[in-house]
Amino acid sequence: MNFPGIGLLKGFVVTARNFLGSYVEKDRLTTRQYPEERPKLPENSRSFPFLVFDGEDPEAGMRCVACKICEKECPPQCIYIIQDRDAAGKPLKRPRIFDIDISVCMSCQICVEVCPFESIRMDTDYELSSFDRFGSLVLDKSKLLKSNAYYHGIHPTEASETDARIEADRKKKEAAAAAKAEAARKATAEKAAKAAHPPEETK
Amino acid sequence: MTEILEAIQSAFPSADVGILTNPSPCAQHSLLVAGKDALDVAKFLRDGLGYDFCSNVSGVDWPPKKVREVVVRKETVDGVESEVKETIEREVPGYLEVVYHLFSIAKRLGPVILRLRTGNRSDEVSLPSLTPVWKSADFQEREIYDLYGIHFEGHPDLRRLLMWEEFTDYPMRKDYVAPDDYEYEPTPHDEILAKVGPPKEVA
Amino acid sequence: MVDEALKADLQKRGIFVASFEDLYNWGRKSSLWPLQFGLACCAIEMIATAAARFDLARFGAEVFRPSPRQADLMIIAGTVTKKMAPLVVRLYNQMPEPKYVIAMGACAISGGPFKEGYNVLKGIDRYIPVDVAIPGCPPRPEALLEGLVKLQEKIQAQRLFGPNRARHTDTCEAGDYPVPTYGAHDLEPPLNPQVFQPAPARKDLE
Amino acid sequence: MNVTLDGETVVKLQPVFGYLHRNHEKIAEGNSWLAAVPYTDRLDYICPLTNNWAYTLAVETLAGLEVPERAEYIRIITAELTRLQNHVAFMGFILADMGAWGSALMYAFREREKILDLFEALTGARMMCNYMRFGGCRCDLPSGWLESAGQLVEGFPAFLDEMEALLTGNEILLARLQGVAPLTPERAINGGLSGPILRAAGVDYDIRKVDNYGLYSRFKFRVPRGRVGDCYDRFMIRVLEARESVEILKQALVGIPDGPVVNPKAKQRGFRPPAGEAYGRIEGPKGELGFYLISDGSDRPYRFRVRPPSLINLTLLEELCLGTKIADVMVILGSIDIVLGEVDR
Repeated sequence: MNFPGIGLLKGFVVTARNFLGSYVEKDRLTTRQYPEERPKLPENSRSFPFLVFDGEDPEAGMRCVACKICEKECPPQCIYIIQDRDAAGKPLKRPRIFDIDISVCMSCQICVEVCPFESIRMDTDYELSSFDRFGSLVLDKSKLLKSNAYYHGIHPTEASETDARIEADRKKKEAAAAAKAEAARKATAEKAAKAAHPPEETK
Repeated sequence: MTEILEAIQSAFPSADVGILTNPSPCAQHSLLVAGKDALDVAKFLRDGLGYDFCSNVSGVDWPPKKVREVVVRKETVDGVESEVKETIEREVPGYLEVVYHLFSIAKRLGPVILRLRTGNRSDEVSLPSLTPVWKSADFQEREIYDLYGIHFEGHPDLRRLLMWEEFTDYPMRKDYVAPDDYEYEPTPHDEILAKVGPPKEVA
Repeated sequence: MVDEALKADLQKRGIFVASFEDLYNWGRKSSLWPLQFGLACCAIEMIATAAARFDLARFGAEVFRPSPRQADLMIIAGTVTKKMAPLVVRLYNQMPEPKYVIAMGACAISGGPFKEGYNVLKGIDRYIPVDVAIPGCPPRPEALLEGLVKLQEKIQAQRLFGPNRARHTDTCEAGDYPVPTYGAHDLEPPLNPQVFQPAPARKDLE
Repeated sequence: MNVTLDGETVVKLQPVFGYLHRNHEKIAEGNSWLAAVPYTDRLDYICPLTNNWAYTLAVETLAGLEVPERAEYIRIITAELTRLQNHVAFMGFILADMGAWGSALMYAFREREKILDLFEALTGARMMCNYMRFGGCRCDLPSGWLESAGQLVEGFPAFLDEMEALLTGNEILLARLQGVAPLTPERAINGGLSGPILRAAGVDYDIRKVDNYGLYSRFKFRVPRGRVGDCYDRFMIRVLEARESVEILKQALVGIPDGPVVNPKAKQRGFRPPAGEAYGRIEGPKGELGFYLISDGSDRPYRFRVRPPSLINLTLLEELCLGTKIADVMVILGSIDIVLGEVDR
């Protein structure tokens, strides 16, 4: 049988140790002085989606081709896309409207996973509170488009992997195109050769 | 599963019990029991076979549907017997179903799946409650009553569990239509788009 | 009125000049007492914000009051279901003026990921006015702090007198809103047209 | 909760649910199989990763998918970390329910933040991880993650000791917990209780041992059991379970093999399991978390049912509370450890 009150005393010792320890031990002093001291977010951290563009011009470098896969897969349906069309009404491979309603978005990253063009990625910015639900929480294309350099800044590993993949794809495509061109050239050359030296039988 | 069926049949020769096979790779087959025998079978499962833990009770809605079946018919035309394939469209009446997942804690067996079906989806919706056998079915049967509208006879306290008392619909049924209050969504989607009228460029 | 340049100049010399309004607002903004009231996932982040790592006390808002009569900030942390909505409105009505509302997280702002649900209110702003909306699912504790700072800025900028004075100083305007009732299919009424500002019509769709 | 009292004694108690009924099941039935994963995070929002696992496990049973070994290890590590943080948060919350809104909760959340930091480094989000996928996990561990997890696991017993020094000997806590609302094993089983409170009642039933899902058969751990089944047993069982989780974590962090983290055959987008049904369950921190799925072969579940341990553990709430004092009701409710997102879904 314990001496009555010993359990309570033990508890006080613990709290006292935590209080005094906070002056010497870093581990016990946990508070982050938030507005002055920003947390160092881990690389994987995510908040809301954004669109990546290559180069300098957001419109020209836009990777999105308005395939609408993300719109379809988005679980809470917060993405809204309208494809662009040229003057003749022919659909173009880019969105005219690309909206993400971050007042609905659940930051699940499924849009990122399903995007076949490496276009939509997760941002890390979380300071987006606003006085107006409809005005500033529906992000349109101009707010969503961010440069590849920015992407490299927030997710360096992932961004370089993505770049390598795109590069490999491009090379593959180039190689395929080159092979195709080569084949086409050969075929024409053969045809030309055939035309130049028609086989005997046809004479 | 067949042993359990045999045990039940030997205990209750008149009981209307059958096995429903499950085509999925996990092969969790289930026992389909008629409502009138359910209480007896349940008691036997608990006391006779040791399935003392009713883990999960779920409701399932099967609305009436049209099934296309290919029927092979033998036909005798002019003394020659031939097989004629015919597609028949058959209306399968809808019903509601309650699925009980049973485990045995002592023998570490399970799951045994017990299914009960109602006659239809409108007036013959009562089934015997298994709450007297397994207390754990209490809230879950109330939930099913709330969301599917199955009336459990013999339930000690059958009230709506999740929705308010004044609510009259059964929202988990497949034909439930949710109240239409999306009209102010900032990013329009499918039905809302249809209501607002398609944007002009979507031809 | 002291002009801003003179004020700044005096401040450098160690003399602080403030208008009554500023002082009053400073006092109000630095002692927001939130209602201790969480609804869903965001409530856990709210507790995390109040706990040691983020420490809401640094902003003077750590006094979570269990009674609405003693609170002046309502943090709506989580999904407001239709079953819960009348109670939220009632709690809001019971709070004394001046009172503020933070809608924390996607669900409270707009129904969020659960907006397709039959029992989910598509945004608490259908019944009560929302001052600050913090997106996120759930918002990080830092985001909640940022929202709180934004609300403090708003309070600081409120005028007590004159034509643009704050809502609560106007005794004519009632501070409570009708409580919806449970209907057979939905809440009645489904929204309060006096409070709810629908999204502006979209022009770019044409 | 409607409580009828006679003086201070409870004579009738009716829990009222539904204030957080978010139509989880209906929404999941209207969405694709993949889209249901982030919603499971929001079921029991204190422990998202075990919810993910239960759902993916049910889908894998339904479709007969294999999971690579490394992914199984990652799942075990994350699930046990989840269990740790749930039990730690429980210790804080039950103290808060008893009226000690302060030190215990602060210490618990201080430790929980460290685990959340690990989750964020791995999955990108503090709470809503959305990490597991059919046939594996979404991404591999980032570099250095195992080391920091190892550090946390090393330091965790010290924290538990501190917590125990603070709490378990405390006379006030003992007076509030011991002998309050005892429960017999028979009632617990019939009432469908599961998880820590079933074991606190003295029943030796841990799905990690019974079903041997994942690779739990490879790990050595004990299943603590209570003797009386009162609130104190329910409290202590969490402390002991947390210690066992630390043991599992130590083994898993050492033994984790290399390899892929997702089954390459598994298709995530447009996933269509064969028609049929399956019930998959795991030992969640709160109890048996099961998913009952019916597929009709299409790209969305025909029936998506969650077996919520929190709701079913409340079945016996009235029985436990009858005859106790009103002040004990909060403690009993706290000792069951519910999360409303899961109760109402």
